[in-house]
Amino acid sequence: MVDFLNAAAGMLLITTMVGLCRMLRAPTDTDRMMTAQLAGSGGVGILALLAVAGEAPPVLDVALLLALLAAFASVAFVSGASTSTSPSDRP
Amino acid sequence: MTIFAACAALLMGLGLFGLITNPQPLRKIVAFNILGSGVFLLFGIVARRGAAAGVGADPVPQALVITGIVVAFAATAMAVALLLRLFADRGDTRLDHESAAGTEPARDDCRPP
Amino acid sequence: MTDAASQSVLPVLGIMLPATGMLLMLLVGGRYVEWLALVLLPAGLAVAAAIFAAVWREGHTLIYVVGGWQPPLGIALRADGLSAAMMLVTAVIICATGLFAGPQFSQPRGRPERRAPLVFWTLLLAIWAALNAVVVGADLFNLYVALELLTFAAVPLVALTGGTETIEAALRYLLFALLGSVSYLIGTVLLFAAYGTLDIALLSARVRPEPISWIAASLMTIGLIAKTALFPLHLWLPPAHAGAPAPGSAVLSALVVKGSFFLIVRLWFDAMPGLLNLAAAQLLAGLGAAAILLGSILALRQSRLKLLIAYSTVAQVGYLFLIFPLAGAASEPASSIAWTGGWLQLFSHAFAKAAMFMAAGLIAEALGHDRIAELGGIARRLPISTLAFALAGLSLMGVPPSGGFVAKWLLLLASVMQGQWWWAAVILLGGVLAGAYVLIVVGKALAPAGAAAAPTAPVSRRREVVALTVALGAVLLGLVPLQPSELLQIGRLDVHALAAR
Amino acid sequence: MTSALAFDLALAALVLAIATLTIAAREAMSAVISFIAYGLLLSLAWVRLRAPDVALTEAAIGAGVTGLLLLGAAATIGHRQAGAAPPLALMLAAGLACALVASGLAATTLVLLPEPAPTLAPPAMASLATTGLGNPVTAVLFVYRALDTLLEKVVLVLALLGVWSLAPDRVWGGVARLGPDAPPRAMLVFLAQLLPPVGMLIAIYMFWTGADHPGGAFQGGAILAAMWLIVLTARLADMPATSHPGLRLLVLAGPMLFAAIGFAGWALADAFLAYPEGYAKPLIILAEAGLTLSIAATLACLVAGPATRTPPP
Amino acid sequence: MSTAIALVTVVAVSAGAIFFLAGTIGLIRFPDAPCRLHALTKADNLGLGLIVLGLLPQVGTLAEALKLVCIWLLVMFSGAIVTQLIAATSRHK
Repeated sequence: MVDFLNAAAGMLLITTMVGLCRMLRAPTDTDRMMTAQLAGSGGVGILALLAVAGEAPPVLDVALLLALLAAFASVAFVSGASTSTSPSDRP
Repeated sequence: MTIFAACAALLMGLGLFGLITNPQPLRKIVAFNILGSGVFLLFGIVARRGAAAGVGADPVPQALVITGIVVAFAATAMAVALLLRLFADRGDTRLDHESAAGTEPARDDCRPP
Repeated sequence: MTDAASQSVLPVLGIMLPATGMLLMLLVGGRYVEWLALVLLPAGLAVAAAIFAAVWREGHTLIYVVGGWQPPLGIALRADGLSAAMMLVTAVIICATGLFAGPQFSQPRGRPERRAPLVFWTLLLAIWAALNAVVVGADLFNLYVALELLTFAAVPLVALTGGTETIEAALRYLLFALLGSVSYLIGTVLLFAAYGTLDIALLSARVRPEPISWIAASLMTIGLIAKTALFPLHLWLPPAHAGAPAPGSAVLSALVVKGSFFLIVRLWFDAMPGLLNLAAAQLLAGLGAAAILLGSILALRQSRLKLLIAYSTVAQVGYLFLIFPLAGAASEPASSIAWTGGWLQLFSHAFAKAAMFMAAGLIAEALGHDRIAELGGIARRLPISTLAFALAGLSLMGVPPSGGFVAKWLLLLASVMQGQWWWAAVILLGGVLAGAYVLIVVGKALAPAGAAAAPTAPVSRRREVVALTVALGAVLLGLVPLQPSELLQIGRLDVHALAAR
Repeated sequence: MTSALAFDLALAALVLAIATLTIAAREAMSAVISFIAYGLLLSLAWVRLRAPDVALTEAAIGAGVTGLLLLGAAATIGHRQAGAAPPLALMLAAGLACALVASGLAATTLVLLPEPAPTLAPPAMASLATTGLGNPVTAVLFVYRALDTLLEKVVLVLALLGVWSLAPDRVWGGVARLGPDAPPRAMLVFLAQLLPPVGMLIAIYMFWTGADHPGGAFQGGAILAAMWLIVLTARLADMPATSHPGLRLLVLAGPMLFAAIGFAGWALADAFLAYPEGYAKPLIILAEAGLTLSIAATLACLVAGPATRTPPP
Repeated sequence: MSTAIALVTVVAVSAGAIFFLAGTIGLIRFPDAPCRLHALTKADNLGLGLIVLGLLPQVGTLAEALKLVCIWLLVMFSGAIVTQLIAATSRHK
């Protein structure tokens, strides 16, 4: 079971990596932010899997913290982006 | 651990490169944060190497990293505040390296407070 | 470290008195800030004097183990002879700066709190706490925190006047300083990884001349050099020191750059004795020599008084680095002479430069500008300030009987005794160049006022007297050279015994 | 073992890739967004290095508060600041120099570090019982090396003073502006009403658990700061004026309480920052409680920046 | 019994991981912002939900289970709102 959970964590990691290609070629900052958020959720998932696989309860706290703060940056981005019109966000 | 050691060294190199070559101070600040995180990661490797007495990593370097992260954040905040003030006053954030190079042109008067 | 040492809480007080005082100032705000300063400055001076007296009387290092946790797990503070002397000089300069700045940074009665006074007084105390933490620190990471404290107190002081140029100077200073901190930190972690301790005394016993020590020491030195503004990492200094308000410039140039220099010496002479080899010492001193020549020449070319003084700091800091080849070599008594000379240079430059910036600040205040070409007639209108500037200049030139003279004479003597005559040439040339830039200013000041001379604003007589007193301090240091030289050896590692080991 | 190795390899590659993206990004906003993702992933590396305390700090600071700070700056500066890249020769020289530095450091850490590695873990664990704490990292921060922690809090206050001092004279003591002037969206307000209570619970848990498990004052304070900043962004509350005595008390209470405990140790337990026997844990929790609040206030104020408007009458 | 539980875990976690992958591919391939947002939400909510569901039988204590559920609720809740916010912003533009 431990191996399986680790493998699943690795799978999520690779998924996140694939997502990062998006970051490289993202047309707008909004897309970049979405990718960052996806990386955050992926990170939460990976941490949850690692926590249970390695039976390290503190790791679950890290996941909890990431989950709490994952939305935080996006909120800041949206509230900042709504005032400053940026050329790269224009079509 | 070997992997992360190499990773830390590369992060430091990357951060240094960004700090030197990026013309824009905000990106310099971001690069400084990457450089800093590379150094902290090096602390983390030293801590992990020092695993003993039933703990997975030597607690002393861990505590030093936590202190270091706080200090790095404080530095970032101060740099950003200076940058934004410069932007508000002048409309750009370039650090004009010419004026620092020694041949100082006569500037406006120093203002007595 | 010598075995004899006594427990004393004084080093802790030296750090915590200004630190808690600074927090209190921020809490009470407004007019109370000056009252607090009025209490705290003498109290801090008393602590520094007590440490100095205790080290002098007992003849050995004061140690305090914080929280009772012995190194390597815990942190110790050590005040040796050098720390005691540094603390005393720091306290005197800070108090003088406080006296000088009093009228300039005061809160008007019954009005809302003003920005500059609150910020200035809190930063002054923060710089004091940081410098004391630097000189009594005995743990490399604790010293890192102290260095950051120093940086974070110095940068806002540069930006205090709020001009766009000073903000830019402050930002550039901060970026240089941060790069320096990171470099220092990498060295620290490597040393911990190699030897398992951050305590300087323990480290000095464990460190071996092997590649990792070399790498760590180089990285730490580069970082500290960036903060000390040694050539070629001096670019940030002139705009930063010239841009700060006069009392701020005085503290920055006289004391703050010396904090990081002090750590370079701690590192090479105390933490890693026997590691200082010829090449490294010659390299450091070579950079110092380049700084002396380049800084002086650039100072000559300045059109603004404060920038001239700032470039003079770049040059005078260069002298300090001559201590490495001259005091590091195992050839008594030349190395002891160089050691004393180096530190005397630091102390006399602290007094002289503080006095110069104070005088320049008063002149700028009176004229409304500090363009050197238009200084004509200022000697008649501000005779005391001009005298202060000239006296401080004597010390920078190395004219007897000033402290600067004795310092440079001792360095000269040591370099000749050790056959390293090239440093002697640099010292002499630097003195001539310093003479040139000081005389340019004094000559302009003595010249009659031009036809289009603007009316001058009145300046406080008390502040002029403070500047003059500090300048006199620099001169008088030349008259008491012998006693401190013994003090400076207290608690010093016996380098030569270690080198022979 | 090999699967763990593969995982670490992938993680390190990912962290490096995103760091490269961050450095190579052309515009400040892209760099900042990449940096946030970088901070999130770096906390995974800290978990792999068995340093959950650091992972928590990195997540709360690197991804959270620093990210917010940089995002705000990038949004303000906008895209006008592309800046000319330095000449290619300089780039190449810098690249070469940095590659040399990186390979030198890699070689140093991989080859030159001694085996077995020196460690302070045994003495730190051996003395843990006398402190009454269960988390050795907290013991280092608040017992063995408490002076570092105390001075670091002073550094934080000093940074705040430095930031505040950048306010123009006429608005000194005024209010910092956070976020746009436009009225917040309803969804944001909703988030700001629901998330902070949860966040506060987690922050209290983080602070409380810190004595015995990973966590502590700094992580708790950072979460509180983040929650406060969400509330401020949504305009549910206003930032207090920087001259407000309550705000200054909040910022200073923690460090002053900690210093007071230090001096009490001098009076009662023979050493500055020593704790009287048997009272170590309650005193540390007291200091941490004060510090959690002060850190929260300080971090939030640091992100909000200097005052931009005159103080309200 | 334990085999059944293990089976539940394996199935749920695998499904969650696949949802994550699908979400990521969607983020890359979908042509316009609303579609990409849709993909993001799927990955966040369903993927993580399934992983949490699969992990629940494996944890030892109630507190840990509670934390896992909390994590899921947090990600789902804030993810939904952020999606709304981003959608509103990109419509606005």
